[in-house]
Order: sequence, then structure tokens, then C-alpha cells
Amino acid sequence: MNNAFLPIALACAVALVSAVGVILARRPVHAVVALLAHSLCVAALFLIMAADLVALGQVLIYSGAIVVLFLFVVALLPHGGIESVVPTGRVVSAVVAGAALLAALAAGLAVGAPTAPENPAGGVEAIGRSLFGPLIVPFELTAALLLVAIIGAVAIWRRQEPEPGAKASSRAASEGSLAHTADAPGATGRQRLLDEGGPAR
Amino acid sequence: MNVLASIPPPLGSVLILVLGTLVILLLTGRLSNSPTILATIGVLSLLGAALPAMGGDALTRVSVLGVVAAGLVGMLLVPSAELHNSTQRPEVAALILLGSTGAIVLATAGELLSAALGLETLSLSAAVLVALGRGARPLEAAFRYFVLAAISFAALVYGLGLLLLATGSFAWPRPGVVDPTYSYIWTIGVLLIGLGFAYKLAVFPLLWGPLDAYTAGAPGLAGFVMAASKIAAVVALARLAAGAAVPMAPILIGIGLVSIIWGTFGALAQREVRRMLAYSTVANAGLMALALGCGPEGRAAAIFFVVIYVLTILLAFAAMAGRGTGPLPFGEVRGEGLSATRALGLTLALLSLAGIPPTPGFWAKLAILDASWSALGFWPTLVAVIGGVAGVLYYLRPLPDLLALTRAHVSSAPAPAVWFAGAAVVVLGLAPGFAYAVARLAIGG
Amino acid sequence: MVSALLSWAWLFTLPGLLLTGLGVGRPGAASLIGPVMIAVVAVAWLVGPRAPVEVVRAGWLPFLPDGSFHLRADALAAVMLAVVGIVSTCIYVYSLAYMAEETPASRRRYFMFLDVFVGSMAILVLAGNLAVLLVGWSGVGLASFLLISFWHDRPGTLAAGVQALAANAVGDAALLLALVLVPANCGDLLTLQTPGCLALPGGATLLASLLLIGAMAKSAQGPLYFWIPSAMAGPTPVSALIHAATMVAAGVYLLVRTNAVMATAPRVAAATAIIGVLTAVGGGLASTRQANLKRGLAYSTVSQLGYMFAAVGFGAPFAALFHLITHAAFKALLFLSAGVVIHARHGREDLASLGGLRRVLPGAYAAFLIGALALIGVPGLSGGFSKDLILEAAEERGVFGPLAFFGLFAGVFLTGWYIGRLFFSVFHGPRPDSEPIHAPSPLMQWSLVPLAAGALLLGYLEWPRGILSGVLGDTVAHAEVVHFPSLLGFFAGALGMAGFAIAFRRDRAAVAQPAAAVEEGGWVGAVASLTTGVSARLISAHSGRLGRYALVSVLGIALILLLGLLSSLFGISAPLPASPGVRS
Amino acid sequence: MNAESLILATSASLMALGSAGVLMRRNPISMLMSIELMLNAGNLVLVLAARIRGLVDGQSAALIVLVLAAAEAVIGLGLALALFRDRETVDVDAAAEVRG
Repeated sequence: MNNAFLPIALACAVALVSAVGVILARRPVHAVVALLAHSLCVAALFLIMAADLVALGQVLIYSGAIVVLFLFVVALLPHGGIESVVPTGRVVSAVVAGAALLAALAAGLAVGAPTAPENPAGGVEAIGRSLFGPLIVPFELTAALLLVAIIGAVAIWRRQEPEPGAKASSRAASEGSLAHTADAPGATGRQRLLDEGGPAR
Repeated sequence: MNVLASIPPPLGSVLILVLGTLVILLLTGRLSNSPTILATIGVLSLLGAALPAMGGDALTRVSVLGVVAAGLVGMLLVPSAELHNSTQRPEVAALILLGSTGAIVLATAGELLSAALGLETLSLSAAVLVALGRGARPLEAAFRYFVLAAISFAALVYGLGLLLLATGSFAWPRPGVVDPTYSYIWTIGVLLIGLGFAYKLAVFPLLWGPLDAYTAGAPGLAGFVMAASKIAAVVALARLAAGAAVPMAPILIGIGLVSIIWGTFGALAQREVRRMLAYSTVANAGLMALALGCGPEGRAAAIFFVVIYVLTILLAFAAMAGRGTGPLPFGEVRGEGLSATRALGLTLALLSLAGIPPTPGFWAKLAILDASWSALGFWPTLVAVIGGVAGVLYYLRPLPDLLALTRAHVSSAPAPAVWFAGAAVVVLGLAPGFAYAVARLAIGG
Repeated sequence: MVSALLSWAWLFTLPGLLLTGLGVGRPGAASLIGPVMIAVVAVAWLVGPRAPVEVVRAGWLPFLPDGSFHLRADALAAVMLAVVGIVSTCIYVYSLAYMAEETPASRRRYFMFLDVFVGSMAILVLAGNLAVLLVGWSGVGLASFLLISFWHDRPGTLAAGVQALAANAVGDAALLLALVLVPANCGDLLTLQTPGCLALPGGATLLASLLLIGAMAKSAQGPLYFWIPSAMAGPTPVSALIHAATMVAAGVYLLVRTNAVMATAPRVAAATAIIGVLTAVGGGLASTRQANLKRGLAYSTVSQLGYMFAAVGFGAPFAALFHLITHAAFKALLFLSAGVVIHARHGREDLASLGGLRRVLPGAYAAFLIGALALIGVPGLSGGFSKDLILEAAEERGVFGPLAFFGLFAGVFLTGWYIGRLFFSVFHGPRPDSEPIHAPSPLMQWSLVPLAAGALLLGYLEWPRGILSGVLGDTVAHAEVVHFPSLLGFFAGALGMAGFAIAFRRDRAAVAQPAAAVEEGGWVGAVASLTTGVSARLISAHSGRLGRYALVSVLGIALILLLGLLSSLFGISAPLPASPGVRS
Repeated sequence: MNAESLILATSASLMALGSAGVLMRRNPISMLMSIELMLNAGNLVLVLAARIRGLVDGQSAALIVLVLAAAEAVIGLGLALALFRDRETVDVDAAAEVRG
């Protein structure tokens, strides 16, 4: 991989700088944009490492879905979610903790990684064979995980709903949400999130 | 049929649990008004999930049965759970089934990637279950639980990557399969994976999230989260420590000792049952971590301990279920009107947790102390002994008030859950040898 | 038949417990079954065939070096069970009257706790190995805590109970350690001293020290005395049964049972003697300064237990056991007659509010006087015989030359003084007010009679025929010969009576200020406040701030990674080399 | 330093940056984004290991981790939004009720 050293170095540098941007931005919108840049750089690294499908997934799932999801949520925040100034103590503790973790990892990883072979394994077919071969169990288990995510998102959202009962309207008003209680079957957490959260803004 | 027969036992349990979840989801609209039918479906799914596991090895059986017991108690408490929105019982039942799935996968996974997925399934279900409790406190606690779980999970994923780099596979670490040039990378990887599992055990540096979740969640649901997490984490850590004794054993012993001290002092300061139980769980997790670092005898003792501890803690939470998500000060255990069954259940649980013989908690503690003495000698055992006996100073405090119960309180008493967990505790107390033999068998010795 | 029954004595209280719990009959009456059966079976065994029985069920706790369920019903156990059974029968009967003003539910609870106590005490006494001993040991501690905190609504009772728990926890910890660190097949209480069983780091000294610490915690010796005065917050019959006659004597019983271990560790034996002498004198001194009747008696118990410890330390376990038996009778008698007084004065225990009760409570007056004279050791009364035996042992096998003997001898004077002070300030002098007294019921007074008889006559069990030592045989090593009448006994009795007489002269002058319900001074207070401080500091880390939690978590992870790397760098063995890239 | 070690170092730095971000920010959304950084660091190592070892398992695992990150984001954002609506503030530490 050393013939691609410069692109790799560049992608790594941008990924790191944008990561710093993510954690330093006071406006969440800026952080989301930095996260997008970071995600694309990571995708580029994947591409260089001959992990085409992962790079594609990174762009589609990360940049396409996760980052956009973050963007939506930021749009729902009061005042755009701007934080007040971070106290110095917090910054210091963050630097200390980050440095400590980096030092610990570096102490173990200092031996460095060996050079990769010239001909990378990979390709969609190979990944398919791996996912439906040795990794079939974890692959199938993602189904249960996604089920949790869907149920969880719906459940957390439904938590706020007024219960069908006498106090429904007053509670809804006090919590600043819409008064409709119909539970559209099959609605994903994201849709419902937009349904109820949007007009409340 | 051949296809079904070829499914490994734990996956059969997983399949049945996911099917149960789907049934509940399909019937959500109808079930939200009939909690009894809902709980019945859930209980049947859990009992069904226990069946295929009986064909597995001893460790599979112990861990699946433990998780199923946790799920059963959780499920029996669904009708009386204190939810923010009481129409959410179907979701809660579904999440209990999925959380049990995650715990079973974590405990029985054949390789680490599955274990990681199981862990995450359990974590996410747990966070949502905690969040659904009544009031603002559960939500706050759930968010903290989630963020801290995510940190340790990210560490686990990173460790998974390093382990793949060092060994070229996701197999559970075994001594002798790593290239010496990678030994440090391997060490870091194993440690990070171990820390990911340790979050579920709630030991020293990773204790805050679980503490909040156990304190603020609806009691029945918090009890399930605690029980399922502990048993899965102990089994997973036992496998990890069996294969990677070199970095894991001393670390487990160290964090175990710190957790014992931390949890004991923390619990001594409490004047409220929920948080006292939460802090004391740190001390107990410390005992388990200590035992996990003590070789095969210690691992058997840890599994013995966790089975007993899980049933006891389920009994305690079942007894408190249905009386709100707020704190339960020592002096109010009587005033709040626990029914006689529940007061008796809580008493039994507290006695067992405090390690008063002949309750099973005492046998469990003895087993750990003995393993610690054989492996580590005097001083660590002394710390464990002191941590163990100091338990009486906080566990027994509510007892005079609890036993002075004079009036029965009419409520949707979760009696079946209390009876189930109580019977399990009594049986384990009377037949400690049997449970230990099973644990010994499970660890393979 | 009787022998087999004796080994089941620990279950005798179960029927009474269940009947009382289910609400059958007058609250507590059903519970009498247990102690009566224990007393009858134990006495029947002693006058009958006296065939020892051992019950061993191996593999009860497979994870322990000696995890068999092992009971030993021998002469020592039978004598102890007879004491426990007879004293607790008297106290149950007394309690039926004493607790009559409580609500029925509360009375049921009280008697159920008492049943738990008597059952646990029976297990403790019958235990054949350390594992079973620990079951009874913890059980009596729990029952003691529950009974101290019985009036949970009164301020200070919970704190007093927790103090008792704390002291018990120290003892439990010591015994737990002893249990896990004896080698395999070595739990038997009678064979702990064999060389194979002492093959542990520290050897006999460590094992004997652990047993001593356990016994000290239970018997409130040395620095672990602190919980007994607070324990007086419980009902008075409980103080009589648990915190005077039986449970606190369990430490002495344990040391008598395992005195062979003590014999192999002479330094620990000397320490036992010194602790005993210091506690005997210190307890006596403390008792002379108490403003509360029950606390005065409590310190007297501490002091008398000190005599027993000293006897064990001198290598005279029979003397210790003999004093344990006589003490059970006269101290229970003292407490119960104090209970009559307290009951009559509507719960007042302060010496300042008692006085002049001689005429209105003649029964209690006589009973207290008998108890006091037996306690002082007047020649011919039960305490005289047993205390003489201890003094003789001290004289013969002194520690630090004659110092220990002089200490104990001086203690006799203190005994006379403090008990005289309590006696005269309660029964003599003027009445502090004219409030009518609460007349004691006949049940209460009659239950004092057997104890009074015991206080007067128990000494004749050993003198002149040596019945007791004959029954006990070799279960308490060897028995010393009682000399009566003896010069030493005469002098000791005279000294005690001198103290008693001095107390009459200055009875009411020296009543100190009423003490707090729970004392938190000295090292106990220091430890308690240190614990509270550490706990508070630690709890403040639980601040509700996610950032802080994350900080601790991340720093912890980093530290663990570094330590893990270090441990594998210097560790036991590096992972073995193997061909990389093999999927396994 | 070869390119592989550079990527390894980058991933370690991302881990550290992510953890620093979680404990510096008070805004739950920013916290969640920092956690995403940490998961990305894990993915980088997985893919790097796959490349070095000549195995595709690492790539498959990375895909699974992507799914996992998405699931985590959904739940995390759901909780964060619920928290906003409860508290009407973006500061997670404001008005902490569960403590000590």
C-alpha cells in the first residue's frame, strides 16, 4: 500500500482535522458538516484499502443516512442546539483523558502494522461468501439488532404521547407536542419523529 | 426438519425469541389493553426458548436458563410496570424478549463478532427499557446509560479490529494462536473487548451508567436489565479469561478489588433501598470479577455466584415492582405498603444478599472466598471477606421496618414473579451443592 | 433415642415459629414448645445414657475444604443446650407478661425473632465443624440485630442494632477466613489442632487468632465491647437472654470447644488471658460510672465474660464453662428483676428516676439481691464456686507473674462495688416521685424462681461430687478441683462484700449524667466517621454529570490498558507463537 | 513509517478524539457524533486488518458495524430528543436528578 502513501496521508490528515472539527464545533450544524467530511475521508481510506463495498456502505449508510439523520435532529433542536461556552475545566479534562487513552493505545500499538500484501483480497463476491459463510450468524443477528432499533425508536417516541384518557389534551399542551394519538402502524421512528417534532418548532 | 435440527441450540432459542417478538408486534393493537395475554405470550416464548438450549452443553444451559429466568420475571412484571405511557406494554414485552436474545447471544456466541452484536442488542434494549419508566428520572438515567455503554462498546469494536489484526480471526482468544510480534496488539485488543463486557458487569471504571439505570428505571424492568446483563457478562468474561489469562486475570482481580471497596463504601452511605441495591451490585460485581481472575475454580465460583445473585436480585426487584420509579427510603418500606408476600420476598432477598446462612447468597460468597484464597492468598481474600461481611451493614438496615409490616396493601401485586424468584432462591439455598456442581460442569472441570 | 433427638434440637423451635407466625393461639404461647423441648431433651440426655451422636452429611458445600453438614451432640453441647433451654424457657414465660402491652402482631414478631435466635443458638452449639458453626453464628447475630432494633420507631434503636451488626461482622469475617483457609478435610472443631490442619501460612497462631477475634466479637471483649451497652436498647428480656446469658457466651463456648488449638498457640493464649483480665477490670470500672440500670448490668456482663476469657487463656476451659453456666443463671436473674423494676416504673431505666422500691417490689428486691450476691461470689453461692476456680487458675498459671491474678482479684472488689451501687440506688433511698407503680404480674415473678434457685445452687453441681465435670468428661480437656471452703474464696468474697458495703455508703451521690442511647466515642466513633467521610467523598463523585462519568471511564480504560500491557510485559508467560492467519 | 502504521495511528487518534469529544460536549447530539467517531476508528482497524491479513472477514465485519452504528444512532437520537422535550435545554448535565 506504500505506493499510495500520499493519498493515504492526505485522507488521514483530513479525517483527523475534520474529527477535531466535530468535537470542537459549538454549533451542531457545523459538527454535522465536519462529520460528513470525516465520513467521506474514511470512505476514501476504505477505497484505498481495496474495501470497495465498505467504502460504498460508508458513503450510503454513514454519509447518506446517519449524518442526514443527525442533520434532521439538529434542525429540531431549540436554538439550533448551540452550547454555551465550554468551561476550561471540561476542556482540560477532555484533553487529559484523550491524551491518556492515546498514550495507552500508542504504548500497545507502537510496534506498528506490517505491510499489507500486494494483491488485496476482496470484492463483492468474496464479501458475500464471507457474510453467508463463516459470518452468517452475526449477519443474521443484525436482524434482531435492527428490530431493537425500530421498536426502540418507536417506543421512545410513543413515550411522550398522551395516554388516551381525560388529561390527554392538557398533558399534550404542557409538553408542547401534538395532540393526535393515533399510532400509525408501521411508521418508523424517523417518520414519527418528523411528524410530531416538526410542527412543535 | 433437518434444517431445524442443524441449528445450534442457542440459535434455536434466539429464533424462538425473535418469533415471539414478531407475534407481539403483530398483535400490538390488541395486546395493549390486555396485559395478561401479553405476558402469557411472552412467558410462553421464553419457556419455548429454554427448550432447544437443553440440548447444548452445560455452559449453554446455565446461561440460557439464567437469562430466561431474568426474562420471565421481567415479563411477569410487565402488567404492573410503571410506564410513562401505559399503552406501551407490548413494546416493553418485545424489548424484554429481544434483550434476552442479546444476552443469550452474548453468553453463548461462538465467535466475538456475534458476542458484540449480542452485547449491543442487549444494551440498546436495556437503554430503551429504562427510558420507558414513569417520570423524568428514568429518561435521564437511560441517556447516561446509553452514552456510557456506547463508549465501552466503541472500545470493544476497536478491540475486535485489533484482535483480527493480531490473529486473523474473530475466534475467542486462546493461548498460543498469536504471533509474538503482535502480542501487544493482541493484549490491547483483548483488554478492550474485556472492558466492553465489563460494562455489563458494572465494575469500577464503568459503573456509572448501570448505577443510574438500576436506580431510576421501573423496578421490574431495571431488575431484568441488571439480571440479564450480569449473567451474560460473567459468562462472556469467563470465556475471555479462560482463553486470555495473561492480560485479563490480573486486570480482573484489580478492578474486582477496587469495585469491592468502591461499592461497599458507596452502599454504606445510602439511605434508600434502590440506590443501596445499585451500589451494592458494584461490590458484588467486584467479587465476581475477582473470582473470574482466579483460574477454573474461580470461574466456576463466579458462575455459581452470578446464578444465585441474579435470582436474588430479581426477587428484590420483583418485590419492589409496581410502587413507582422514585426512591424508596429505608424508613418508608413499611409506609409504602408492600403486601405481605412482597415484604417477605424483599426480606428473603436482602438476607441472601447480605449473606446470612442458610440463604444461597452465603454459599455463593463462600465459594468465591475459597477460590480467592486458593488462587490469591491472604490479602485479596481479606479484602473480599471484609467487603462481603460489610454487606450486612447496609442490606439489613431496612429489615426492622420491613418486618414490622402491619397492614397489607391492595395493589396489582406482582405475586407470581415474587413466588417464582422466591422459590428459586429457597431451592438454591437448600441445595447449594447441586448448583455448584452445575457451575463446575459448565466451566468444564 | 434421646441422643438422636438431641442432634435435632436445632429444629425444635420451628413448629413454634410457624404456629406463632400463623397466628395460632395467644401470641407467643405456641413458641414455648421450642425452648421447653430443648430443655427437656438436653436434661434427659444428661441424666440418661449420655451417648454422643455425630451427624455427618458429606458434600453439603462441595466448594469448601470441609463442606460437610456436621453436627456433634456430645456432653458439652448437651450442657450448653440445657442452659440455653432452661434460661430461654424462663425468659419466654417472663416475656409473655413483659410484652403484654404490645400489639398482638408485634408480640408475634417478637416471639418469632426469639425462636429464630434459639434455633440458631442450637445450631451453633451442636456444630461439629466450622461451616455449620458459621450458620448458627450468623443466625444469632441476625436475631440479635432484629431484637435490638425491635422497637424500630424509637430513636437510636436502629443505630444500636447496626453497631451490634458491625461488631458481629468483624467476628464473622474472622471465622469466614478461618473457614476458607483451613486445609481440606479440616473443618472439624475438635481436630483443628492436628499438624495437617495447621499447615497453612501463619499456622496455629493465625488460626487461633482468627478464632479469638471471632470469639471476642461475639463476647464483646477488648476493643469490641462497644456494642453491648447500645444493645440494651432492645426489650429487657432480650437483654437477659441474648446479651447476658447465652449469645454473648457463644464466644467463650467456641474457645472452650477449640481449646486444643489455643493450647498449640501459647502466645495467643497469653493474649486471650490479657484481654480477659483487662476487659474484666475495664468493664467493672465502666459499670461504676453508668447512669442507666441496664447499661450498668451490660458492663457487668462484659466484665464477667472477661473472667471467662481469662480462664480460657490460663488453660482452664472447665473453669470458664462453669462460670458461663452460673453466670447465665444469675445474670439472667439480675436482668429479669431489673425488667420488673423497669416495667413497674413505666419504662424508666435511669438510676436517677429509680429508688426506694424495696417495699413495693419485694420479689424483685429479693431476686436482685440473690443475683447480686451470686455475682459477687459470696462463698456458697453459685458465682462463688465458679469465680474461685478462675482465681485459682490465675494464681497457678499466671500470665506476667501474679499481675493477672491481682487484676482479677481487684476485679472482685469492683464487682461488689458496681452491683451494690445499682442495687442500692434502685431499691434503697427515697422514691424520686410518687407516681404509682405498675404491679408486676405473677407470671413475671414466678419465672424468676428457677433462675434464683440456679443462682443459689448451681455451684453444688460441681462441689462436692464433681457431677458437672463427670458429665463433661474429656470434652473440656481436664477439670480443676473445686476447693470449698477455701481461704482464697473467703478473701475474694470478703473483698466483694466490702465493695458492696462501700456502695451502700455512697449509693446515690455518684449518679452520673444520663448517657446517650448510642455512644460513638473512641475508636468506634473514629472508624464510623472515617467511613462516613470516605463514603461521602465517594458519593460526591456520583454527581449526575455525564462528562465526569465519561472522564472516569476513559481514564480508567487508559489505565487498565497500560496496566495490562505492563502485566503482560512482566507477566507470567507471553502468548505462545503460532502461525498467524489461521482461522480457528 | 509505512502506510498501514499511519492508518493504525490515525485510528488510535480518532479513538482518543472521540472520547475527548464525549466528555467535553454537553450537547447530546455532539456526544453522539463523538461516539460515531470512535466507531469509525474501530471500522478503520477492521478494514486494515482485513487488508493486511488478506481476509475479507474484516470488511464484512465493518459492514455489520456500519449497520450497528446506524441502530445506535437511531436509539441515541431518540433518547436525546426525548430528553430535549423533557428539559427544554441542550445541556445534558442541567438539572441532573439521579445522583449520589
